[in-house]
Amino acid sequence: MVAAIQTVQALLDSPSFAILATGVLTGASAALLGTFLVVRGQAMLSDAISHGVVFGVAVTFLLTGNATGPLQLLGAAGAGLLTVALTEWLARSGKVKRDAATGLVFPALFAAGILLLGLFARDAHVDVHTVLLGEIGFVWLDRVQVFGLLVPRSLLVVFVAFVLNALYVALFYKELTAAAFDPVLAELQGLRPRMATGGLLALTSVTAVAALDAVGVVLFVAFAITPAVVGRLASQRLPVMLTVALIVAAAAALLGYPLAVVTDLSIGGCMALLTAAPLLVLMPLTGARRRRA
Amino acid sequence: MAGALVRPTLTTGGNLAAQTVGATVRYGKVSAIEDVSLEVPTGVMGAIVGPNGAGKSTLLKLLLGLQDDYDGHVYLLGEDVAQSRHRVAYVPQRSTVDWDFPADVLDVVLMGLYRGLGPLRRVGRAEKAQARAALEEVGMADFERRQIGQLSGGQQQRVFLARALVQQAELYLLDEPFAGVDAASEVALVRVLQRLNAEGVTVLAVHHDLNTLKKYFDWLALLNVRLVAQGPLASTLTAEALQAAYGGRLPSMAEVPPTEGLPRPSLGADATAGRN
Amino acid sequence: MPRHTAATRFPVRRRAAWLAAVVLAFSLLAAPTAARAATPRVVATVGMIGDVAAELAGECAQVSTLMGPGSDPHLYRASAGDVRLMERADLVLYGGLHLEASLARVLEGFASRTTTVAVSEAAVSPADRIAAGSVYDPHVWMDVSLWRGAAQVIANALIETVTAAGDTAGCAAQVSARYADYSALLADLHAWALEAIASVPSRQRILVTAHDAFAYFGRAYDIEVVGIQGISTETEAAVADIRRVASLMVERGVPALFVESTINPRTVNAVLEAVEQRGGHAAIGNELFADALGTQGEPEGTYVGMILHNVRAITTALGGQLPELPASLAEWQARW
Amino acid sequence: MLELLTDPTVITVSLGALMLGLTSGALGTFAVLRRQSLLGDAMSHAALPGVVIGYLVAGGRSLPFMLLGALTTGLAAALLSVALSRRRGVKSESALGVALGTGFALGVVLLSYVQRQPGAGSAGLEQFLFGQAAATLRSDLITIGVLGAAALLVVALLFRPLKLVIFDPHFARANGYRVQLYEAVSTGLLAIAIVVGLELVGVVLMSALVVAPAAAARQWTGSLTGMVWVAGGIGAGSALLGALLSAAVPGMATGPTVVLVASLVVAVSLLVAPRRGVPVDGA
Repeated sequence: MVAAIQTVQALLDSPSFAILATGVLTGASAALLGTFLVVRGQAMLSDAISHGVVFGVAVTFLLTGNATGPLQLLGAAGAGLLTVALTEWLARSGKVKRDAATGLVFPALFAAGILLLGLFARDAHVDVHTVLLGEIGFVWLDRVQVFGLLVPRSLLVVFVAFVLNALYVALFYKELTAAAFDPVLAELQGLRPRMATGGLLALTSVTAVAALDAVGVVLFVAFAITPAVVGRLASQRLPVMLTVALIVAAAAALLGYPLAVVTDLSIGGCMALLTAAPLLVLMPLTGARRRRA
Repeated sequence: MAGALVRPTLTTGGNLAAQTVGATVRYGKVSAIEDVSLEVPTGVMGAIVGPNGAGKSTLLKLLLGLQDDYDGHVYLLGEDVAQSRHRVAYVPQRSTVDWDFPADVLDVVLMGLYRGLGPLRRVGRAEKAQARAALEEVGMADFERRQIGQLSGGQQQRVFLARALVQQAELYLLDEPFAGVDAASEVALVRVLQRLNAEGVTVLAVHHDLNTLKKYFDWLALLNVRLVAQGPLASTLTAEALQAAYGGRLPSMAEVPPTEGLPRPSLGADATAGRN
Repeated sequence: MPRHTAATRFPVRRRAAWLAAVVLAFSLLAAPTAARAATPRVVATVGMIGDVAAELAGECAQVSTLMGPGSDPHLYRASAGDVRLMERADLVLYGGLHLEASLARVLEGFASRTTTVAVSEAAVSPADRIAAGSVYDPHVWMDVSLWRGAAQVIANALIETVTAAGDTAGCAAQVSARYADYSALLADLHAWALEAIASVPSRQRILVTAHDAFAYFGRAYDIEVVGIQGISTETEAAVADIRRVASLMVERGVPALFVESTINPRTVNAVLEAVEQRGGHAAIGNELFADALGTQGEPEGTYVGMILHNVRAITTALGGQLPELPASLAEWQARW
Repeated sequence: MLELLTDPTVITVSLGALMLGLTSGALGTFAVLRRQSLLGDAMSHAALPGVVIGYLVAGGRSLPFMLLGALTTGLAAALLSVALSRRRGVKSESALGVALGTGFALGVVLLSYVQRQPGAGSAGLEQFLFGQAAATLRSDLITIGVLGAAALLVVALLFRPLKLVIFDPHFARANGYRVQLYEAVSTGLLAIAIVVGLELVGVVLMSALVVAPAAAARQWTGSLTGMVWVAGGIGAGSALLGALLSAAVPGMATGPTVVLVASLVVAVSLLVAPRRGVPVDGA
């Protein structure tokens, strides 16, 4: 038993393990949610949330005078939810299309956040862009004590996020699928598509904030969208799509790190870039709808 | 497909308004239409009929040159589609456009005249008069400033027909013109098409409703991926041919609603459109 | 990816073997941690710290800097090589006071693993810090007298580190000696800078830059400092800021304003244009180094060279007289 | 107030913002109607690698090279998203997301390469994407003016085909219009507007200037011509008002102020404007 704990601790102590595990778990979380976002045609919500959180950072900073900490993460997640809720509300009003609704809400919240800081915290040294810009290369530096183990804080956070997401998708798989495919029918069958969707969007913004804090914005957006699109190109069936997305995200994390080590480039960037690598193969293969002559 | 090497116009002359020779379209591994040799004579009021997924819309798109990947040959009015385009008018399915688009009824009808105007010439009085005349004919004269999003399905279809009318074509190709259309509009649409046909214009429509087939059309192509039968309606619309086209799915004539699916669930319409 | 799916189908015994293999692979990746180098490895976040550390360490430690000359510490992103450096480090020196933005929190956490020293925080007592809102301005190195304190902090940290590594070559003494020399050099530099800036006519003794990185410089050398943007490089200027700075420059007849090496020069150009539109005259002085050192291998690539360069640029552009360099710095004269 | 209006800086910034708002508002109309509202967002993120490549090619911070690079990778991202969305089952938003994520990742990777280089000149490349609207130079006015006017001229010349292609692509193709060509033109024009605006107002705010005026304009008018004019007007008006506000109140950065004004215009339009066309069934 002691030996096992020591082995685990040795693993956790290894920076490479911490980086790879954080990458894989972030990728898996994002790919899980991203698959449903992509199927629903709401992929860009991931980008919208990652910009919208700036508003939450600004507000919590003004209220607490501090830019980092658990309260600030909550504020950011709240702003993420606000982004989602406003976008949904606007899209449902029918006065603008969904894509336009997305494009209207997050810049407004972003701009409001920047202006609040500019007006009321002019001298403050708070970098709205970087407050939530985690660096996956250094996740192993910041550790917390859990059950007698020293665990990298970000790894713990994305692990919890992953468990939440996996549980949610497992429990509400039927509802999520129905809501994505035919919300009216789902409603008629008593599947509560709105609740399933609401949960999906709420989890997306919480996961986004966790991921932004742990690994940075590039990784999250790339992990949320690209693997799911690869899955969609590879298969027309949702379970297969989900599996492919998970594998692509995990593989991109596992291979991105060695690539970054060999080339001495940004780890997060390499992982994110690799999610798109399968497209190089899949796009020519699926190019069915090309112009004749 | 050796026969396809000979340009069929040489043998058939200009008597065919629309023709495909051994046309095949595949989506992935599934054939939408297979080896279809359609021959629509000039001057008919024709219908393309078949069950869901028979490839009716695909065939129409092929005729219009909207299909990128296909095998075989396509001729319209005895020429390549690119050459005969200006002699053909097309009425797409309503579900293929965004009815939220900022345009009024007159705007949409005027779009039919765009191909005649260069980039610099403005839409003038003559064009507007022409568009109004077309609207008059489809019974939409009072709606010319109405936003297209505020029209009913039947009214939208009438506007689409008016847009085709201003093109003064020799061949009219329509994709399910009566789908989701109210009875009054259907009557108005048919009247216009029959007037055109009486003047020698060829009409070819993808049609759904077997009940009205005899009433509206005089020529028929039965399609179920392959071409089952084609020819004058009276001789082509036989129980055997229908059985062959529809197989076990043949709806008994009595069961078919008089006007096919009044407001059809839009999802179904989208799904059909999305296939192409 | 067949290998992953295959792995789940392994029988239990083979699965254990597979796990062992993975652990082994990871520990191999992590192996460099185990094999400590003979000379301690020191990692500094920014060049201002790294250069002083290298200067003091000599052959006694291997000093590397994470953020190169072109990177802005506020916006730094790590490369895989940087992770390697951190992983192997025996001592990590960073500025603190939020200089490294979000990296700072991570560095604090790192303390449990490797010795980390927040140089600016340790060297400058809260009384000597300049407040910026609820936090402190991190650009402490702009005041050479304060940075002498930092050099002392660095020297102490180095001595502890070499001692811990079983100092066989008398490194602790060497570092001490080098620190004494370096400290004297900085004292001379400080005096020279004071004299140089004081030669600028007091009316136009205003230092206009893109962002507020020069507060410590201004306080130490008695020059008014005006930043167009806020203190962080990320805030955006308002039109009002451009106007405020431009009118001030015209009013006081300030002859020059300055671009920093890590800042997009747009705002500075805009102020310059605004000054001209108001009938004033100004020029853009030599590029200043604020958040990072200059290119390595050139004089500005060192801390002393950077200060010399900045002071020269400011003094000459604003119409002051450069005094003779003190004897200890004489060799720098030849390098320009 | 008068002093404010005659101040040369205020005039420069206001003029620049006005022209940018006009151009992006008018061009954004087409993007919004094509349901490509987020194209601006995707392209402006994907401009990052272009900026870095431009820097690497030029060997220094050369603005023309960086702008050209931004334009190139922005367009490449648009192309990637078009190619992807032509695959079955890939929705346009997903395609844009892939282009955005991949483009930005490439940018970050390239940045980490450049930051490792010994020279100090690479600093501030990232800030290129944050924007400094208050720092508009007179030379910028010429760039925006010329490029904006050229883009609007192209729109005027191709107005009818663009309208037809966006409204009813099937009908357009059946009439011999090259749908893809016109879609490419409309994307290309947007890319130019974005690259010009990127340096001025930054990524996020540029994507807002594309969407907000068009979305607001749609509430007020039922014709495409009207929508282009109103969107251009709203874009120009909010930009002008934002610039003036930013000049009057210290601490109000220009870019975000412009976006907030434009967002307010959208909010008011949604609440106040006459309810426009809703499909009425039956009748």
